[in-house]
Amino acid sequence: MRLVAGIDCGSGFTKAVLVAQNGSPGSSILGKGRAKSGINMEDAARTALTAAVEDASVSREQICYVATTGFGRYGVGFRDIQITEITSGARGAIYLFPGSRCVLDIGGQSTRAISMSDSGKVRTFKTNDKCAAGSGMFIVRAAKYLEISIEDVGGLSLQATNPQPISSVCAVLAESEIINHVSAGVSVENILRGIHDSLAERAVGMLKRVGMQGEVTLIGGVALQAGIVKALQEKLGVKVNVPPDCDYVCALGAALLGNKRLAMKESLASMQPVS
Amino acid sequence: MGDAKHTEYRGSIHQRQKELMLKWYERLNEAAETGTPPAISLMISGNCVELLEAFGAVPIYPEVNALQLAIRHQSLEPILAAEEIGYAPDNCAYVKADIGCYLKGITPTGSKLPKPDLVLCNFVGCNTYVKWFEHTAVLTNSKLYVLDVPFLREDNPSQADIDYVVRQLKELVSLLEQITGRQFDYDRFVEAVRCSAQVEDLWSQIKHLARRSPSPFDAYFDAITLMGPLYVYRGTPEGVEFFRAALEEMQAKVAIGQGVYDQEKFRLVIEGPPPYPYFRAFRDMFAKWKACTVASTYSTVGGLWEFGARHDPDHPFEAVALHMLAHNVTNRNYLQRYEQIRRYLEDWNADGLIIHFVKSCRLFSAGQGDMRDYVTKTLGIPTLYIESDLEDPRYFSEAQTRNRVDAFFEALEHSKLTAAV
Amino acid sequence: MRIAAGVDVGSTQTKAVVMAENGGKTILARALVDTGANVRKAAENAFLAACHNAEIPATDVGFVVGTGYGRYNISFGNAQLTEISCHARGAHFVCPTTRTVIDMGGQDAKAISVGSDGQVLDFVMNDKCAAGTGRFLANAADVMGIGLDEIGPLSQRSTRPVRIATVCTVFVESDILSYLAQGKKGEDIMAGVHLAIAKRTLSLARRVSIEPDITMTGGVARNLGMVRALEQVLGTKMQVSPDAHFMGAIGAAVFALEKMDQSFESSTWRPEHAAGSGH
Amino acid sequence: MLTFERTFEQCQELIADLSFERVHRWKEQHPGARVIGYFPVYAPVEIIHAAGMLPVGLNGGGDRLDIQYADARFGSFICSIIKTTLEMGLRDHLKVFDGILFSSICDSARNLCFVMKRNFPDLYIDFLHLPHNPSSTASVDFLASEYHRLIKELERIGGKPVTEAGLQQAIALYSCNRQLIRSLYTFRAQKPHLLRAWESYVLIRAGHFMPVEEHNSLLEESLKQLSQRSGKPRDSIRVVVEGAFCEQPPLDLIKLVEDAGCYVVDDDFVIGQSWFVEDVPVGGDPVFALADSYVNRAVYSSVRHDFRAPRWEGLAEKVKRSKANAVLFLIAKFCEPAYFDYVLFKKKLEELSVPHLLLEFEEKQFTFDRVRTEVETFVESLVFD
Repeated sequence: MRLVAGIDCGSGFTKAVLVAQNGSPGSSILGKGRAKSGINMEDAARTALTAAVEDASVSREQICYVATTGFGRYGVGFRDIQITEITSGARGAIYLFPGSRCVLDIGGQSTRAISMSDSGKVRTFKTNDKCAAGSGMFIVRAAKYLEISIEDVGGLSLQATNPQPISSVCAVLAESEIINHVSAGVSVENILRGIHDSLAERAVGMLKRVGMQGEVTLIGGVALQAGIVKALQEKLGVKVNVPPDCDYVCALGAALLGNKRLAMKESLASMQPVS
Repeated sequence: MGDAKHTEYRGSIHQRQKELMLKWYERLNEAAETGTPPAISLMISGNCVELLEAFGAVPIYPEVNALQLAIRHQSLEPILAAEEIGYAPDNCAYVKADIGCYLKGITPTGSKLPKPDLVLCNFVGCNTYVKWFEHTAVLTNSKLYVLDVPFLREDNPSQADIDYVVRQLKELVSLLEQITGRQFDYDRFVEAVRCSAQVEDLWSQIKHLARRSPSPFDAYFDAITLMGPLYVYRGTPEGVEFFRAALEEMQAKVAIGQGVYDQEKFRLVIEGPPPYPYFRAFRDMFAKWKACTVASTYSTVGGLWEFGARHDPDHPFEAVALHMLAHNVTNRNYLQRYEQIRRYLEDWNADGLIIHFVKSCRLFSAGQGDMRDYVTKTLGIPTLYIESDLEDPRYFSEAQTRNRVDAFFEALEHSKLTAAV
Repeated sequence: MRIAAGVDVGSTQTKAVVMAENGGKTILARALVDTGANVRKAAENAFLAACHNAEIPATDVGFVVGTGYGRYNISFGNAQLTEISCHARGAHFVCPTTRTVIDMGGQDAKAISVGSDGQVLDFVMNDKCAAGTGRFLANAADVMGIGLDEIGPLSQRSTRPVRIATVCTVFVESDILSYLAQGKKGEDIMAGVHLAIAKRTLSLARRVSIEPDITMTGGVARNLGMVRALEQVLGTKMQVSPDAHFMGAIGAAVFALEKMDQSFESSTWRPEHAAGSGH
Repeated sequence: MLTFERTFEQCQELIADLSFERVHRWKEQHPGARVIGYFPVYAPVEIIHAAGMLPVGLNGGGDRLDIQYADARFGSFICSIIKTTLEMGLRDHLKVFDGILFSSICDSARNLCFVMKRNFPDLYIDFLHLPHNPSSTASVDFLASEYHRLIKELERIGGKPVTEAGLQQAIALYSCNRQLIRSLYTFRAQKPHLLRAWESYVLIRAGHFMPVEEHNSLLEESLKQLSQRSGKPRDSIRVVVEGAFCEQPPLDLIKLVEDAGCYVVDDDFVIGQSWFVEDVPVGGDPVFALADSYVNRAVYSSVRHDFRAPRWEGLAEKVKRSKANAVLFLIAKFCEPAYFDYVLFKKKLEELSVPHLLLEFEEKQFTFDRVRTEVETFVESLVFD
């Protein structure tokens, strides 16, 4: 069986997935692997891919096409094609949840809202404004300041009784706001839920700008936090899908697009003699 | 705040202001429901409201609506609504709040606002205003007229400038006749100009009372309250009557030596519009130090009259033209504003200058760093520079602002003490 | 001998200084604790720790002045002053020839021009949209995945600093990631970041008149890389005391002693300054 | 004659030269002659030329000038070009200029005019009020009188008397210049694979720093060379770039847009220095002709208001004319006029279902990964299905 690999070279981690060439829907991910991204994107990609190969218990030789995505997509020499994480994210999301027409990608560095066609083709998208305390990194920092581990953030946020909103649109000032909440004696739960709420608020604003429609699929590391999902559900009032492997969605989308590209290439090749 | 009570103006004029403004909103509501009187939206600064009086039309002031929303803490929702259809974080929040209200059908008082019979953009320096009214005209599908007023690039307007504005005013008259189906009432126009001249004289006398110590009112926070009627009723007998009452109330205070605070400790000049979403909190920061504003540039947006300019009823069109060209702060150039501030600091005997940079308004704020440089280094006057916004609550950080205000007065107090020794 | 204390409740750390007056003023002890989630506790702990270090009972302290962002929350402070006043006074106490103070703390960057007796003549603080503050450095360190105390030394090993255009944290983080992806050296990136803040701080300081001696205060002063970068753009040396991050607390302690000294009659000490007001 | 590619390098160097070496040289060759900077669009260059002066376009300091002083004068939320222009003055880069002309662009630019007046008292600094009410019969007369005011000022500061003949000649020269620029744009719209956006951009910007006569021959030569150029078309989408009429994006950003898979088939970089949609009519009062051309026949832009011919219609027309697939909005950070227009441009484009993407830039930008990702995604969304 020939395989197609999708590798998402993110700023924090590099994730790789394998799918069968022309894999029928449902067959989906045969194997996945991750590695910490470093200065050298290629090494990380290779490590992640090897992990995926082991996970799928197949051999490296079976991989006949590699599509990279994410911010380090150009750093991988052995790629066949590179695709942006926005395009691949949309493809991955529609594959996992055919009903979704919007994707919300809350990653470490940025938040993105994407609206797409029923085929998963990107219609419009919006990346968070420079002055928006809207990224996962912001939550990480807040957790650090509040002296709690990032794993506990989601759960604690759910226990909030009186969330304190973060109104500032500038990341630096928003951090000051948190500090001022703390000095005013606001509970950690309420601060965290406040952060989640305002993060959701901004995300919803972005979704409206790209045109809300259909189901919303949430991807990116932050999707792992129950608090933000709840906040989104409440603010949107529509179904918010959270894929099990929410941080592999872009890699999957890349693999699927690679699959398409490969098929196109080969059909063209087969046509050559005729012309 | 421990002594917030002191920040309440002591007198009846604020109450009368509320009644007058409510009456205005009732007229707008009436216009919205019955189609009469004709409603025309225009800009507060350097406007030709006297011309509207001549047609018995009621002015719509989008700025007043926007600031009312902000004071009532209702500005964020419409701002977000506007950003959803594409307005940028860097666009003027007044515009976004106003457009957002239109999109969401919100009005500050809950009463109806009429669709303008004419969107009349009196362009007096604020380029944003041309965009704003253009957008309003497109979104409400209303007729638009831009009255182009040459910016004051020399000390005084040239004859060419005046002729240009007068010709447009006359074009506007015939346009208004078409739109309202009413005859231009020249006598009423002259009467309106005469009322304006009286209002200006009373307002100017009030401003000059602030030269007394203690000042009977705060020439920023209280002046803003009095500015509403100034815009809506300037060309009317109600306006004259209101400002006469205001002057009498202030004079009575001066007679018994009653100031804004039991003991006026600092005298300030304030440059720039206020942070309306935090109006009270902002005022309290100064009240805490018993610091009274004795003059402000923002209170001359409607018109700059304390240095003698008045509408001249004998040449009504030229008078309106001159007012639009030269006698409002927004159409005067930046260096003329420096000069205005210098005169305030000296003639009104102030201890320091507060520059409030507002993100929304580049007309006011672009270059205030240079202004600070001029006031601190050339004039040697203590100056505090703080940043927030006049409409968007997301740009005000209370802790930071309070901290800077406190630091400013700690330093000012120390220098006054040592000077006294 | 009269004893007073100053407590500076910063956004990340709380500092306390106990000072004695007999003839001259002398610092008896210092204490430093993380502010953490409970500001009042942090203030008390710092104060008590300082007393303990000074080997005196807390009851010997006649007057306490609080400063820093948490000052309105310090229940036991006799009076509060802004850190601007306190940093100026502290710098003047440690280095009487100080005429300009550059303070880089967690939330704000400040330039203060100081008079001959330590009073504030003029001051400016960072613009809203360009907070070249300590947190900016901390965030940059986060993205690089290195510790805050490593970035200074690291940046000094740089041979060709990268160009960083902005001091907006959100933007600089993506700048850093791009440079990493381009394979730029960590030291060159950090040096670029330091230089960017230094330039920003310089244009801040230009708004007050920069007169020698220039004293740098605040937590960031412990970052030698930042100090050197600032001196490079200023074109002159700065006074950097080992007490730089205690400067606010020292200034507060000096004020506290002056308050006890009856001959100093200032009306600064009015009720609304007292604990808890302002809320 | 050096190779064509060398021409682009030279233009690039000319634009990057903050010491205005070329302008200094012109002054040496023309003893006593004056140099007038203009900021940066719709300046009546014909009048300056007719006064025997060299008009020089001022477009900020780009990414080559560190801001050391200007930040202290213009605070947060103000665009780069305002700060770098002031910085150039405060750092003595503008010594070669005898005067600087500002006009109605935006509130920040207008305030900059007067801030510079205070900081450079020896310079002739003036503000031209361009009418915002073209539908009024009074507008042309007013602008004519404004131009006559300018003529008096220029003569006062040592310009040679402005004659009708001199004006007619200047008008002819600049009409020729604009014709050449239009043919350059036409060529690129037809053969975008033979002329890249950054190339035509530097050719046109170079005109900021040399007499119009020289720029005309440079453009003529370039057009000749272009006709002999050959190359194979790339698989790219055709886009119109809109929004960078005043502050200019880094050259690398313009290049990036094309590398990411776009043909820029039309743009409004410094409004192509064109000003007018057709030639200024000859014969008759030349000053009146110039005023009439601005009021009734100017190229639309976000800093000019004419409600008889809305700007969004102008954009729609541009898209149609250049057979573009999409519009890229390239807007300077904090540029309020462009951001306001974006809303109504967007509305219009969506009615016509023309895809569009908004990108924000600053003069100083050294990494472009964010932008690159957005442009690539945009292209991918148009080519993949």
